[in-house]
Amino acid sequence: MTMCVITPESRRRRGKGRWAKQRPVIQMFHVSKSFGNDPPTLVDINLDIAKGEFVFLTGPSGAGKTTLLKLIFLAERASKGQVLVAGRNVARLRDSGIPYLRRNIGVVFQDFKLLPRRSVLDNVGFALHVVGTPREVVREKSLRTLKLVGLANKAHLLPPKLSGGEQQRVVIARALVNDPAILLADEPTGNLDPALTVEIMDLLCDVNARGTTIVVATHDATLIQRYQKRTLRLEQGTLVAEEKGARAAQLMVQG
Amino acid sequence: MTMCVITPESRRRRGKGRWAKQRPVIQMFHVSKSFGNDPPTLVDINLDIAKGEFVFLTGPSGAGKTTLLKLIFLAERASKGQVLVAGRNVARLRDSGIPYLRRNIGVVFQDFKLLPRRSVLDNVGFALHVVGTPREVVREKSLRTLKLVGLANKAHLLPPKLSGGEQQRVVIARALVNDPAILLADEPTGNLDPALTVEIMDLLCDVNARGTTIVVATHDATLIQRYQKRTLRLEQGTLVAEEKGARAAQLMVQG
Amino acid sequence: MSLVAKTSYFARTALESLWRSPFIHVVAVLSLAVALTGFGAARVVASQLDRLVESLSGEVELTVYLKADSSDETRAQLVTALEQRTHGKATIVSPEQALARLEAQVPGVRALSKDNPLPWSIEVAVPPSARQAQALREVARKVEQLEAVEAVDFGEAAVDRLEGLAFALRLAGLVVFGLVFLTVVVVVAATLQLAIYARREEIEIQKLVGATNRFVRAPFLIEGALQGLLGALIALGLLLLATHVGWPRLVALLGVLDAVAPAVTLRLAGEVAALGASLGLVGSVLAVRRFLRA
Amino acid sequence: MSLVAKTSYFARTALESLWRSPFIHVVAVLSLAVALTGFGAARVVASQLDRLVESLSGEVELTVYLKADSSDETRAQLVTALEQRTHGKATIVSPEQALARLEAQVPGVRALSKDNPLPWSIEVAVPPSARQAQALREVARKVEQLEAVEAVDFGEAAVDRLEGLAFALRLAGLVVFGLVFLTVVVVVAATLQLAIYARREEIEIQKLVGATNRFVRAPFLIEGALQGLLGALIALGLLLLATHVGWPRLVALLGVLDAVAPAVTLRLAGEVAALGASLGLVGSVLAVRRFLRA
Ligand SMILES: Nc1ncnc2c1ncn2[C@@H]1O[C@H](COP(=O)(O)OP(=O)(O)OP(=O)(O)O)[C@@H](O)[C@H]1O
Ligand SMILES: Nc1ncnc2c1ncn2[C@@H]1O[C@H](COP(=O)(O)OP(=O)(O)OP(=O)(O)O)[C@@H](O)[C@H]1O
Ligand SMILES: [Mg+2]
Ligand SMILES: [Mg+2]
Repeated sequence: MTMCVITPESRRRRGKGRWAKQRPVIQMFHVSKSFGNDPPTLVDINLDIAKGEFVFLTGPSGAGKTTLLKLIFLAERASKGQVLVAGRNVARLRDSGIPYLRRNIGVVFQDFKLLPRRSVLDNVGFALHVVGTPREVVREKSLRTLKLVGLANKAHLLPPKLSGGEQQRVVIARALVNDPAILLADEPTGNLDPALTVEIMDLLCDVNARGTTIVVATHDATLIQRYQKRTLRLEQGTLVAEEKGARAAQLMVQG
Repeated sequence: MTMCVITPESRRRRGKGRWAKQRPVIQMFHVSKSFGNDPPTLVDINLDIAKGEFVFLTGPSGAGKTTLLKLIFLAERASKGQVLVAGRNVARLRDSGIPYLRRNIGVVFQDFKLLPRRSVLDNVGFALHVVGTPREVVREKSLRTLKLVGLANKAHLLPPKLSGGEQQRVVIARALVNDPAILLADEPTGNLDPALTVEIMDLLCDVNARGTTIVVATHDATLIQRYQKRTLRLEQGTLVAEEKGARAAQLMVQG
Repeated sequence: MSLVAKTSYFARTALESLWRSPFIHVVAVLSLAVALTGFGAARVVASQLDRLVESLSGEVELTVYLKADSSDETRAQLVTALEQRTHGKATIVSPEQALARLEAQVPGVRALSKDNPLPWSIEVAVPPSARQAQALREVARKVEQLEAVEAVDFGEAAVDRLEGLAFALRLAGLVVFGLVFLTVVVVVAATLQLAIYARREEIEIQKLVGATNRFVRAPFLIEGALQGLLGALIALGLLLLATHVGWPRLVALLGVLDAVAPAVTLRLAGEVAALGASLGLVGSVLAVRRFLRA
Repeated sequence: MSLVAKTSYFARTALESLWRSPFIHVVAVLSLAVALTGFGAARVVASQLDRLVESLSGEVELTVYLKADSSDETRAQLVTALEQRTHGKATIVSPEQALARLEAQVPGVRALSKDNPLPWSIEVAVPPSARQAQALREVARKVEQLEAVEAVDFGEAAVDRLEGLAFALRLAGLVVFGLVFLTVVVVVAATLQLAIYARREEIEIQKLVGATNRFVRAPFLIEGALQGLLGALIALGLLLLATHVGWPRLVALLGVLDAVAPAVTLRLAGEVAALGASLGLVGSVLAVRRFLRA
């Protein structure tokens, strides 16, 4: 079993570890978001995620999980309230500053967003090319990351030729390849079988152990049950409770 | 609990029900499929799905589940072997005959395939327009089906504005709207929370009870455990066993 | 019933597409408009060139020198015959008139002699339609053989040169027209192809959901025809603007050309509209075909 | 290091895109080629028109009639003066030569008198460059005032008409050129917009993964410039084909026009290439900008 699954012993270690009470990297103060004239998608969200933390974000379909993640990497801007990432108020960030914010955030998109006409390897390497990494380094790092998600043999295919689960792993590899400070994973195991799900989650735990702050939006109750982490639960745009994973998962299974 | 979850009583009823030993609607004989020079994706598949049956198709990521479903509605053609749908050899079907085959098959695509510039309502109604159904009928039927999946209030939005789970339910509504004889659902609950998953599965069960043959490709072990149905398991392109769902699910959880 | 439902569905789909993703359609309509404006302008310019050639060659005439003993009657007969043959206007020039003209050209000629040595002659202004060197030569030969005729002169060199000019202009017109037409076809084909390329996934999805090729194609055809007509409308607007506002201004500004103003005839408008609609239609058929195969 | 890496990345990306999705690029290159061919053809035709006007007006000349008592010396001086002033070729015509010409035109004139009443004259063939009615009028007025000169005649009407023709042709050329250029711009803008529209999702994804606008834009710029150059190459090929193969055939076939063959000069080739590259470049910048905003 990996270091991520909580045992009494690991919990004790963690309690006094260096990430225990760190300064926050993601903070939201009274954040609301509405699209046009529709009823607001997010209402008065307040949250605080510490550096090095691993947080689950759960809630029913349409609750606003994806929207909340989008506010963090500025795919959407909050209608009201303050969003702070690494202490900076991103609500005030100019458009030209967005790319530099995003380079520190790895994102696993729920709908993948792979470039359909570039090879898997190029898709993964893209985040490195953006910062001007030399070609050989890009190649080598991308291949290494693809190996981590078990796709080294598919590196030269185009994404539309991959199975759903394979595409999902490519997106995970892309999010991880440049060692981001923050990783936002939106339903990262929705297309993976249980065995792979465990593998990928363990991978995320390793990354987390190396200092990356991770937020995983998921419906999967078994995940939340297995990895006992702080779990934020959204319901109709409001954060309802901060229970420990087990209870949240139980809530979910019961519907 | 719905009629679909197997209880000893319902199992007895079913055993002698009218769908017990029906003539097959989907048959495969020694079917293989390879893409280009890659190692074959499917190898020597033989299967037999009876009219009115409800079958799970499972297996690890990249095993070939989606490819197998594609062979049935001719999104891909088999490289070798015979595929029979409702007794017709679709391998011999001319291109111009494909649309008529597809009209009898509802498909829930793993990657949704929604028309991004048509409203949710139009997306669902499309399958009806194709056969020349009058406008009002289309509208009414589409709205009714959207209500079934809990999306009546999103009927006039464009798909990109929906959450992942909402899009998935639109695809399910589209597959169901014209009462197809066969329903192929590829990971239909991958983006749904447990409560919605149960709702949707129960919906599929109702549809099945009204005579539609259903094949559900899924990774979700809890699904297979909950709805005890015949489960086909693919591994690296081969059908490995036809066990009852419980055992397959156990296998999956153990990895 | 089903047919009505389908037809109304196609029409609605096409119209919706036109206002829902206006960008693609604006581009397609614009390039169609440019193409059709080119076509229309080529037609207008061609007819202007024809008129220019006509006006330039106003001076072409056939001069028939008569024998000294010709009677008034013969001359009148000859005038009628010549006018019939060349469809032009024939005028009798008396020796006195001829001498007056010569005096104007060479002062002092009249004083050289008491007698007027110049013959009677008939001058025929040849209408542009009959102004082919070959035909004139033929007429000249026949007239020369007549009893009363001494000699015939019709400025062969001038006619030849003028014919060359007219030919060159028509050739240039043809080349320009050909180029414009090539542009029309390439532009329209390219734009429609790209417009449909941008929607290839839509086509693919429609086919996956059970649409026949014909069903997928129909709205594109309607769109294509509508785009063509819209393009034609814009083109006609531009042409009318150019001929009714631009041309008079130019003429007024320069005060040089008093040529007839170019006109957009009803026939030309019909041609532009028909060309637009069929370009849009055929272009769409060909463009969509490429993506229906897969 | 990072700059080198980026530059090589951009170049590779652009080249890969060119051969990976050839369809879009073929369309863009084709429409650029058509546009540039139009431009080149307009230039070639314009220079041909100028030559045509020149060749048409070969007969314009100034005739200076001298007083009867002019000496050989005066005449020689006058020839030099006239040649200097008009930059043309001046020829002295004796009364005998003039009478011979008149006899050719009006047979029997010579017999009218023993004396030759015609004066000495000088004929100046005016080169096309000096053939403005205004300038000629000026020269005529000045020459007329000279001691030895009786009268000056320079076919004022002919010069006027020729000037009108030249003007009309240049104007037509300008209009056609304007149209062609409008087409160029609209076509290229539309095609590049559509080509990039078809790839808008790619741009969106690149931005989501942390690419700056400049980073997204760079490969498109390189692509645009390359497409422009490729289009220019095709256009030059077509123009060379037209001038070196098409024109001689046409001339041989019709045997009518012995005009100078049109030529694609090195300068024109340079212009076409430069125009192509900048059209592709600027077109791409503008087209991609639209999708970077979101
Ligand atoms: N661009 C948009 N315009 C309008 N409405 C939107 C837009 N984006 C999201 N919404 C609405 O906001 C709500 C929340 O969407 P969101 O994608 O955040 O849900 P989610 O929690 O991620 O759901 P799921 O688990 O199904 O992915 C949805 O009802 C959706 O329709
Ligand atoms: N068009 C194609 N060209 C090449 N290879 C393909 C193509 N389609 C599928 N494959 C390969 O076939 C294998 C099986 O793909 P398939 O989509 O059937 O898997 P799957 O069982 O549905 O997996 P998942 O659960 O991840 O969706 C994959 O390894 C994939 O790379
Ligand atoms: Mg979501
Ligand atoms: Mg699949």
